[in-house]
Parts: sequence; structure tokens; C-alpha cells
Amino acid sequence: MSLEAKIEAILFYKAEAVTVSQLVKWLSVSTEEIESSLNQLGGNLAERGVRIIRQGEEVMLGTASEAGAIIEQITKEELSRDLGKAALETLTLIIYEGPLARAEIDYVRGVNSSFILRHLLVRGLIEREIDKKDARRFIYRPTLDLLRHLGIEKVEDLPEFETIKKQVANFLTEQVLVNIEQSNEDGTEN
Amino acid sequence: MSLEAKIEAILFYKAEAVTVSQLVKWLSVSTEEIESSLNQLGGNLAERGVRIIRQGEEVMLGTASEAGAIIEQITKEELSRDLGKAALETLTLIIYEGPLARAEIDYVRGVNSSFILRHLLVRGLIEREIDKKDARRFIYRPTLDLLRHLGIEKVEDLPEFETIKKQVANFLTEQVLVNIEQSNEDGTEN
Amino acid sequence: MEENFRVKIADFEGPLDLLLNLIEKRKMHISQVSLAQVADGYVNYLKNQENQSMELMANFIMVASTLMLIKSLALLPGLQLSEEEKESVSDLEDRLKRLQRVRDLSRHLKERFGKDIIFGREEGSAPVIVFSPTREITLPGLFEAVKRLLNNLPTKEIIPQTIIKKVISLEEVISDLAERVSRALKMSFGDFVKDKKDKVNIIVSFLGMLELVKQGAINIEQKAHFAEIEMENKSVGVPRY
Repeated sequence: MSLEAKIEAILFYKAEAVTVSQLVKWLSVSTEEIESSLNQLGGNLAERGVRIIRQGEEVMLGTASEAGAIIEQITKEELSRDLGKAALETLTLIIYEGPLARAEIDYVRGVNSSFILRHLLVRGLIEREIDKKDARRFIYRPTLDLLRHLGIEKVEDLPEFETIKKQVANFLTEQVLVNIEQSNEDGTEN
Repeated sequence: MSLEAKIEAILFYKAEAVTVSQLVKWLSVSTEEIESSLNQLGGNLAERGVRIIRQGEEVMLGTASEAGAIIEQITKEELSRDLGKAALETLTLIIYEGPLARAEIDYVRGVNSSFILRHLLVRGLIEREIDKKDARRFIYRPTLDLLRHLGIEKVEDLPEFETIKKQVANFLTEQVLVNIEQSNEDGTEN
Repeated sequence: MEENFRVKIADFEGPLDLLLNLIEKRKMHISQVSLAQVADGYVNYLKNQENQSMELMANFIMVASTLMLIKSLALLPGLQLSEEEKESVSDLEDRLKRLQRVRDLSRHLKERFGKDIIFGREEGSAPVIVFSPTREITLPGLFEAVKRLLNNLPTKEIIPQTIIKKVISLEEVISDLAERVSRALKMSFGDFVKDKKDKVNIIVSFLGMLELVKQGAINIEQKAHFAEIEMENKSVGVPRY
């Protein structure tokens, strides 16, 4: 049985997000082999009813977005469709410019974002982890659930994604200093 | 999107077997078309990690039998692993405060708990039932096996049960207030 | 926004949202020029807010102080700004541009969210249930966990002290700025605002004074109090502020 088929079986069976390092461990192969098999699998599934969704280290299988309407007919799940303006803007920032700390989100939005971040965390649309560059704060990033709700298989499928990422990268090198000052001043995270 | 891909999406999504006549109904095509697409799908999946399993009128997807060993190994390993802080906290919340709906658990923890709940269910530590107050949602409670494992007969035997229950209950009644602030921030659509 | 004073502050998500709306309403690009033009509208808007929380107003007032700098600069090009002031001006511009970009991009999310959902497998497709406790699950272990949980319950956000401090020092900023402007103009602003306790009113007064300068309504030779200057001028009349 090919590595690709084994990965497919595991992802199907687990029915939830699995990390690349979990696959490495379970299948006793290198990260490179997993990555290349995931690529192959992704390519083979491109025209099928089931696709690979990927965000950072996490992968899962999901139905093709084109089949969304059909599944909606037969699902009993309660679907969430409503996103307010604050939620939309915060998610946009996190997807296109993320991962971001709260201080940076507050800075761009001009308001305190703790409630909206909490709301998005509870809905499972974003997740947070301790910032490796500054252990006193969290950084926020998109979840696979967010991608699922957007009907995209990876963040790069969003329009203008690459262009904006590049702009942000250029901008960030200039902004690093400002942001550090900002987070030192208002960096109380709860 | 091809009929075959649509069928694949449905079979992937559904946890249990689906009948050919259900597929006919959901996809508004003839039995013959379903049968021929199922054949095609069966052929295309022949070498993959996921296969079609057919018994009379019923079809479902399942992992390839060659993947059986690796999946068994993963299951064993998962079940022998520690729960970790987050899952332990969720479990404790359900023991002290249960039965609770997922929304309440998410609210207290401030993050989405669906994966953790699923994990606790699989391990037989909690069980769920339909909420009598709201049939669209489940409520979660500790299993009898868990109480027995802890050496207690009822949750009231837990250390400081009353005090802790009251603290969490207080927090949950404050929910209304905080939620209003959230929806104010979130709810403005323009 | 001058046309509609009844719009509530809660309709906007903070000062940048309000500013961006004011600029976009006039179909202008974000620049120091457009910011100077909407400064009055912004402050007027603030003036008509009642019963707002300290934190909410604090955010708006901080931006107002930067707008005053921008407007002063637009009217008095010779005005010297400190490094910090220069930075706060370009900072405000940058933030607005970023917010505008985020807002433009957010339509991609709005168009897609909840439309063609990708589904994972249905719940219930979970593996067989086997009771498998771990060694962490003991009464003391659970007690520890519940303590941790209680400690981590979110609390209401407290206004960061820094914001309050910044707002309090705003009065100093204004009087300092007024002094520099008046040195340039040979007049005093201090007496004009001496009976005004409300920070927003002081800002409004300051912008009002700048407006009078712009309209040529103030005799800059005159060394008297503002009120007297005002009376001397028939064409403008009493400031609406």
C-alpha cells in the first residue's frame, strides 16, 4: 500500500485535523516524505468529491466546496453564516496579515479587540498560541474550521492573498519598531 | 462536478451506510445513473486508502483493509496517551457542572471545545444526549464508568463540590451581560 | 457627519472607523490634507456624545489630539512638530490605510463565508468507544484542574492605565500646542478655555480658534483675550462651537 493511500486512510478514519508531525510519527517516515505524499494526494483529489484542507501544520479531509449545497440538504448540523463587521475585519486581518498579536489587531482596528477575539475563539474560527517571540502574549491565526466555512482548501486560495502577503512582509520590516513600542505600552493580554 | 464526485462527497460525509434510493432522491437522478457512477467510483478507489463497501442496497466508504494494522496502532496509541491540560479541564468542568451544552463549555473555557469533547466521548469518559430543553443540541455528562474509576458514587462526593459549582454557576449567569457586549461589537452590519 | 449629530458613537467601531467613514463619505484619499479637512467633523461628532464610557471616549480623544496637530500644521505650515508628534501624524495615516485595505479585503470573506461550506465527516463517525481513563484522572488531579479553570475565567476588561494617562495629558498637549500657535499668532488661548472642563470642549475650542485663523477672522496683532477678538469680528460672528 502506498504512503499516499495510508495517509488517505488515516485522514478518513480520524475525521478531524491531524498534524504533519503526527503523520510522521505514525507512519515512521520523514517529514519530506509526508509532505510529498500529501502533495500527491492533494493532486489526485483535485477533481474528486473529497479534498485536502490544509492550514499550517494541520491537514484534514473534507467534502469539495462544490458539493456544499448537496451536503447542506442532508446535514443536521446547525450552520453558521452570520459574521458581523467586526468579526469580518478581525478575521481578514488574521488571515491576510496573521498570525497577529492582539496589540497589533487593536492597533489597526483602533479599538480593543478582546471581545471579538474571544467570540471568534469560542466559535472555533481562530485559535491562539503563545507568541514565540514574546512569551507574555498570544498570537492568533485561522483554523481549518474557518477555511471550511469559507469553502477554501488553503488560505492561498483567497483572492489577492499572495500580493497582500508580500506587501505586509515589506511593510512589517519597517513597522517592527513601532509595533514593539505599541505592545510594550498596551500589551496587557487577558 | 461529476455525479461520481457528488456521490463520493455524500458517502464521505455520512457516518453510516446510505441506500441507493437515498442517493437517487438526494441527487435527483435515476437508479441506473447512480449504479453506474457507483461502479466508476468503486473502480477509481480500488488502489486508494478509502474504498467503497457495498451490501445489497447499502453503500458506504471505509478504510482499505490493508490500512487496518496502522489504524489499530494509532487508536491504541491515542487511547494510552495522557489527556493533557485542556482536555482535563474540560472533563472537570463537565463532572462538576454537568450536564452542560457545548456552547456553555466553550463559553467558560473561552475556546471551541468540539475536538476535545469528541476525544472524551471516544474514551468513554463522558456521554452525550439530546438536550430536553433544546432538541437541536446535545448535553454532556460524566459516564458512570468514570465516577466508578474515581471511586465516588455521585458527583456530590467530589472535593468542594458545592463551592465550585456555585462559582461556575455565577459565571454562567453573567453570560448574558458579556454576550450583549459581544453582540454589540459583532452585530453591526453595514 | 456634521449633518447628522444624532448618529451614536456605538455605530462606529472606534475612532479609526469613524475617521475612515468621514473621509470615504467625501470620496477623498487618506492624506494629511483630507485628515485636516475632516478634523472638524470628527470633533463635532465627539461633542455630541453623552454618557459614554471612559475607555470608549479615551480612544476617540487620543485620535482627536492627532487630528489637531494635523490641522494646526495645515494652517500654519511653519509650526514645528516634535519627533513624537510627527510620528503620531504619519502613524495615523498608516493605520487608516491599513484599516481601509482590511476593509476592502474583508469583502472576499463576506462573499464566501457560509456559502460553499466544506464539510468534515458527520459527527458520529467516531471510532468505537472504549473506556480508557488516564493516570491524570484522580480526585486530586481533577481538583487541581478545576482550580486552574476557575483562575482562568475571563474577567471584565479594565481600562489600561496608559490610555487614561494619555487622555489626562491631553490637556497639557493642547495648552502646549495653543501656546506655540499663539506665539506664532501673538495671542492667548489659555483664557479662552479656562472655564471649560470637558476635554472635548477644549479640543472643539482649539479647532474653532484654528478655523477663525483660517478664515482670517482673528486680528493677530491684538494681544487681548479671545472673547474680545471674537467681538471685533462682525463677519464671522460667535463661533458655533
